[in-house]
Amino acid sequence: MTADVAWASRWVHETAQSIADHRDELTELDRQIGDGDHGENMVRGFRAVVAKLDALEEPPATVGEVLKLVATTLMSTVGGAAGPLYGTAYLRASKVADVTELDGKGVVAVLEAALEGVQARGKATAGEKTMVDALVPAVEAAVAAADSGGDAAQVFAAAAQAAQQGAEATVPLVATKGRASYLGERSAGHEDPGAASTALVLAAGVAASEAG
Amino acid sequence: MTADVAWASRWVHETAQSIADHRDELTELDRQIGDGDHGENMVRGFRAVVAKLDALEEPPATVGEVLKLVATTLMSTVGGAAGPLYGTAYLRASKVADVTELDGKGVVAVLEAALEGVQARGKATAGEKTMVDALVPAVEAAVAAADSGGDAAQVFAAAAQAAQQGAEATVPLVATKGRASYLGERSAGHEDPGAASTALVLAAGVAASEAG
Amino acid sequence: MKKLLNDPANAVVESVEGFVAAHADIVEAHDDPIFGTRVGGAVQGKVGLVSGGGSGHEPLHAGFVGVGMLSAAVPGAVFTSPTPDQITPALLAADGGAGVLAIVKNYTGDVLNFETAVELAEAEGVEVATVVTDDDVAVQDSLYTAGRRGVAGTVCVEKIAGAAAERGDDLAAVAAVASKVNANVRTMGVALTACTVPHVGKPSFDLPDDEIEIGIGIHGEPGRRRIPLAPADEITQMLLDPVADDLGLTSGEEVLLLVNGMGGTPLSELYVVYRQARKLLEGRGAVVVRSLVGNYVTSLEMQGASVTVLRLDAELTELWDAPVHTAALRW
Amino acid sequence: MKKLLNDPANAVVESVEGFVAAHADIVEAHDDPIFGTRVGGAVQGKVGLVSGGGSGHEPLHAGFVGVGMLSAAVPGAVFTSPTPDQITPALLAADGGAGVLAIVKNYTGDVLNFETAVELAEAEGVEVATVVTDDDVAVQDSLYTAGRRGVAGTVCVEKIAGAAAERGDDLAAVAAVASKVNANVRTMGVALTACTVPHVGKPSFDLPDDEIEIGIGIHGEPGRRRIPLAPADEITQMLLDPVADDLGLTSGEEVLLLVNGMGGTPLSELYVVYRQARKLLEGRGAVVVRSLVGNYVTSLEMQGASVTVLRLDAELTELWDAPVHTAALRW
Ligand SMILES: Nc1ncnc2c1ncn2[C@@H]1O[C@H](COP(=O)(O)OP(=O)(O)O)[C@@H](O)[C@H]1O
Ligand SMILES: Nc1ncnc2c1ncn2[C@@H]1O[C@H](COP(=O)(O)OP(=O)(O)O)[C@@H](O)[C@H]1O
Ligand SMILES: [Mg+2]
Ligand SMILES: [Mg+2]
Ligand SMILES: [Mg+2]
Ligand SMILES: [Mg+2]
Repeated sequence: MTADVAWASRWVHETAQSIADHRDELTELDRQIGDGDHGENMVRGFRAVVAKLDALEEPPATVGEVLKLVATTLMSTVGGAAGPLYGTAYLRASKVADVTELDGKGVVAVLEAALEGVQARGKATAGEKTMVDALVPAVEAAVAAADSGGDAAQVFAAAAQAAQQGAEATVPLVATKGRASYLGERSAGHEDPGAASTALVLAAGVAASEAG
Repeated sequence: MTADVAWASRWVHETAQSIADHRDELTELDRQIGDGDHGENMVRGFRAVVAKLDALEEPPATVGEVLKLVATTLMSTVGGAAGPLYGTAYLRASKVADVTELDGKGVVAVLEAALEGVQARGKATAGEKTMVDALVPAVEAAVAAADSGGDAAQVFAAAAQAAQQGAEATVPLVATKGRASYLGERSAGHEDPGAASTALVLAAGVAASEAG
Repeated sequence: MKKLLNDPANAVVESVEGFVAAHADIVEAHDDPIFGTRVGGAVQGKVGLVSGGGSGHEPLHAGFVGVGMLSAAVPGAVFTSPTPDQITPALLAADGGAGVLAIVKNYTGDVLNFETAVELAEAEGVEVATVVTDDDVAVQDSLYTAGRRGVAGTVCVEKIAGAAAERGDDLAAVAAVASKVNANVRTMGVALTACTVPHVGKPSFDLPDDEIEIGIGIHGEPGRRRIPLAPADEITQMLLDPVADDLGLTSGEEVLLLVNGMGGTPLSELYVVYRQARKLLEGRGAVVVRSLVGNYVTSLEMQGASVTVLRLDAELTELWDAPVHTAALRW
Repeated sequence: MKKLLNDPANAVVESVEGFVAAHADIVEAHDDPIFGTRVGGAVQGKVGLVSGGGSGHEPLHAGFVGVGMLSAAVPGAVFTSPTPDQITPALLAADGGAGVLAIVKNYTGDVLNFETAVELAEAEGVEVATVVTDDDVAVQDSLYTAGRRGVAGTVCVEKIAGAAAERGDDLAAVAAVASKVNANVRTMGVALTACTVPHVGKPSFDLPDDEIEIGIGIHGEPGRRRIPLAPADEITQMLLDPVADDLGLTSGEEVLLLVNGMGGTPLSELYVVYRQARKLLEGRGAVVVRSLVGNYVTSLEMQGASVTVLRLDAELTELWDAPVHTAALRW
């Protein structure tokens, strides 16, 4: 299958649901090495996104329009570090998704743009214990899946799985970006909340494909 | 035996020791129905009294001189309700003790003066859950003991025992004077800290006789 | 017990030392016996104001020493009234020849110790008037109690009487305005947590995680009753209603609304209480024309708040607005 | 969790409502998006100052809006930076034609959201300069971290830059003085207890009864290290020494000493810390010429304190002394 506008819209709904379901988990991760607001921030943001999406008079014409709505809504409702980072990720992604549906390569482009956006704003590289550590392996896996001819759903599924592994792999890392970096060595031993939420976001895209 | 100046001095030392030994107990009583400072207040006061007494160049000539030293020192070091009340009690007592030793009637006079002093300042009557509830039975018992020919030590012992019973009898009372009165009905079920310390003060006088 | 203290026995002295060092432009300390006076000493020809009481209520009282408010403050041990040998020299130091007003919160200990001190000061030839504050409506009837406690309303008495002294009122007039404020101010408080007196080392009462104490004083005493934790708006109503009822507020009256923190409650929560207290007052037709929100009369690190309403008239409002320059109140 | 709140989701809005009602003579609120500005709007021809950040640090920042300090403040959710759609209109509202200085505490979230907001405001034709405060010496090396955090020293930056704007400095000059303050101010903090974010409902970290966190930020984060509870004088030394060392204080230098409470610590304890911090500074030959003690940059109800030292010169002292009229700072 391909990832069309209806899929993008389902992706948003699935994300909102998954984030809400994992609110306390994300908050707890952030309480351990941050300031305990990541769950609430993301729930507030995606609740607003869903409200905006559902209130649209006309359905979005392109995947990019959906992603842009997510971008601007997250930017204006999330705050904190996650707001601008996710906002920029979706904004950059929206710019390479001015299509009615994404194929495998299209998914790769979207994920690459998202990663670039996060890195442009946050200046983090892999291994600094941030959401970048979920996105980098996601992009790599997506590229590999697309190269071997995967369709959008397959590419996305590969990315989501890699993101989940990437998030888990943040546990032993010592943070050098974001709020967890203030803890120095004490940040090791905990999963990064932003990487965890990134994995949830991508997993929601897979659920959206399966539901499609 | 009679209660002479040396006894009065021993009484002060015994009191200071006993109050220090019961500091936490008095504090705990005051924590229950007051503000938790009675133990500390009394310890501070009697520590100062002992220091002053021990620093005297010449030993006091009369029982009254000892009691007056206690009075002025408590007034200037205890604060709270207990400071002026005990201070006045000792001050009034000192005025009827301008002698080198007290007999049984002399002890009665001292206790009566102390009670009058507390009541003059604090306006409490028996049954209001204050130190008056230790002093009133103490005076009654002292009178009875003196009437039946008791010597100073016997009269004091009778008073001390009655004070102890009087203090214990404050447990069921609802306070209508002092800080405990703010609790209304909730003040019932706890012993009054001032009555408890009064019982200790009188018991220390008995110990002083026995040590004499 | 977790506190930023050294030996608890030195807590008051060390805190006063820090206070005086930080505010040397406003207050100077006298030690042995310990009390604080306005820098520059008594103002000749003006009535002096002296207050005092147990420590643990900071910024009360030393934080209110300065131009337009107190001339001197006398700190006792934590939650323990100071002694006459501290209070008397403070009364003498505050006298600029026009007499001194002693402002005493209504507690047996404070009243008795001030009584003696005033007698001694009068014996030295200083004219002293005393006003006893008793604004706490949680304590209803002096037949059954030591009478209402003086709590946060005391700040209003000190500010307004201080302004009257500053404008040159004589002792009788300053005492009269202090009494007028006291007659028109009412307070009620709530505790979410107890507080720990340093030398006691454990909380003043044991309160389960889901219960609060309504009708507390300012010495870590338990309140009149214990109730389940409730939303701020409901708690505020439990405080405001008895205050407004007891004041007999009628529609159109102008008031000052003071939401006072007990020491450990963040400012943001005090404003939530203020918001609802103001709404309730407005619902009764009262007009909130002056406000004060913050930690003014505290109980160490207790979490909780009190709501104070002062009925204003033109004179009281003018005196409230008069300049004040103290460590804790300044305009 | 025991707080004077209604629905945690409304905590910030209700608190701001109360704040604005209590200080209607100083601040007015804009809602949707929410921010606060000085009553009367931007002053024509003068540089505007805007700050903001997560809520939970009250009185920062709204308490510092007023003549001589901020023109506008932007509150985020608790411990969460506000969003550009709040910040941009605040920047626009603060512009009186002479440009706006944005004062941003150094946290990834605050920096990023302000960045976007500033871009948007500039696109509307407003000139904006940004100063990022980073006074927290607990965070040492930006190679290994997101860089030093902006903490209590931010108050010094806001006060002094506000005074520079008030006297008519142009945007470059106001930004330069803000940077100068930031370059000369250092802070370090300690937590005795954690704090509880309302929507989280449990403490930000678990701390045994006999341990404290040294080197905390202002968001309920744990500190750099956990140590056994110690006397105040020792704790104060652990805070003051790195601050003074990092500043490179030399003998004879004049400083401002700020002892800031984290929200739940009583004033009396802050003065105990002040006393020792001042002694230690004097031991190093520094001269404490200005002081501030109280709750200015808090972490909800956290018990603890931070020690801030600002190296002064004639200009900074004069600007510090200049009149200020805000809800939380006034002289
Ligand atoms: N510089 C950065 N680059 C990439 N991601 C970052 C950066 N800084 C923080 N993050 C991510 O943001 C997450 C925290 O988000 P959130 O808790 O919502 O914001 P805040 O830290 O402002 O409270 C971190 O777990 C991390 O994944
Ligand atoms: N009016 C009074 N008359 C007699 N005794 C009183 C009166 N008020 C208080 N007391 C006594 O004082 C005791 C409390 O003393 P203390 O705790 O030292 O002072 P405070 O109540 O000021 O903290 C009470 O337990 C009671 O016995
Ligand atoms: Mg966070
Ligand atoms: Mg007591
Ligand atoms: Mg007491
Ligand atoms: Mg945050």
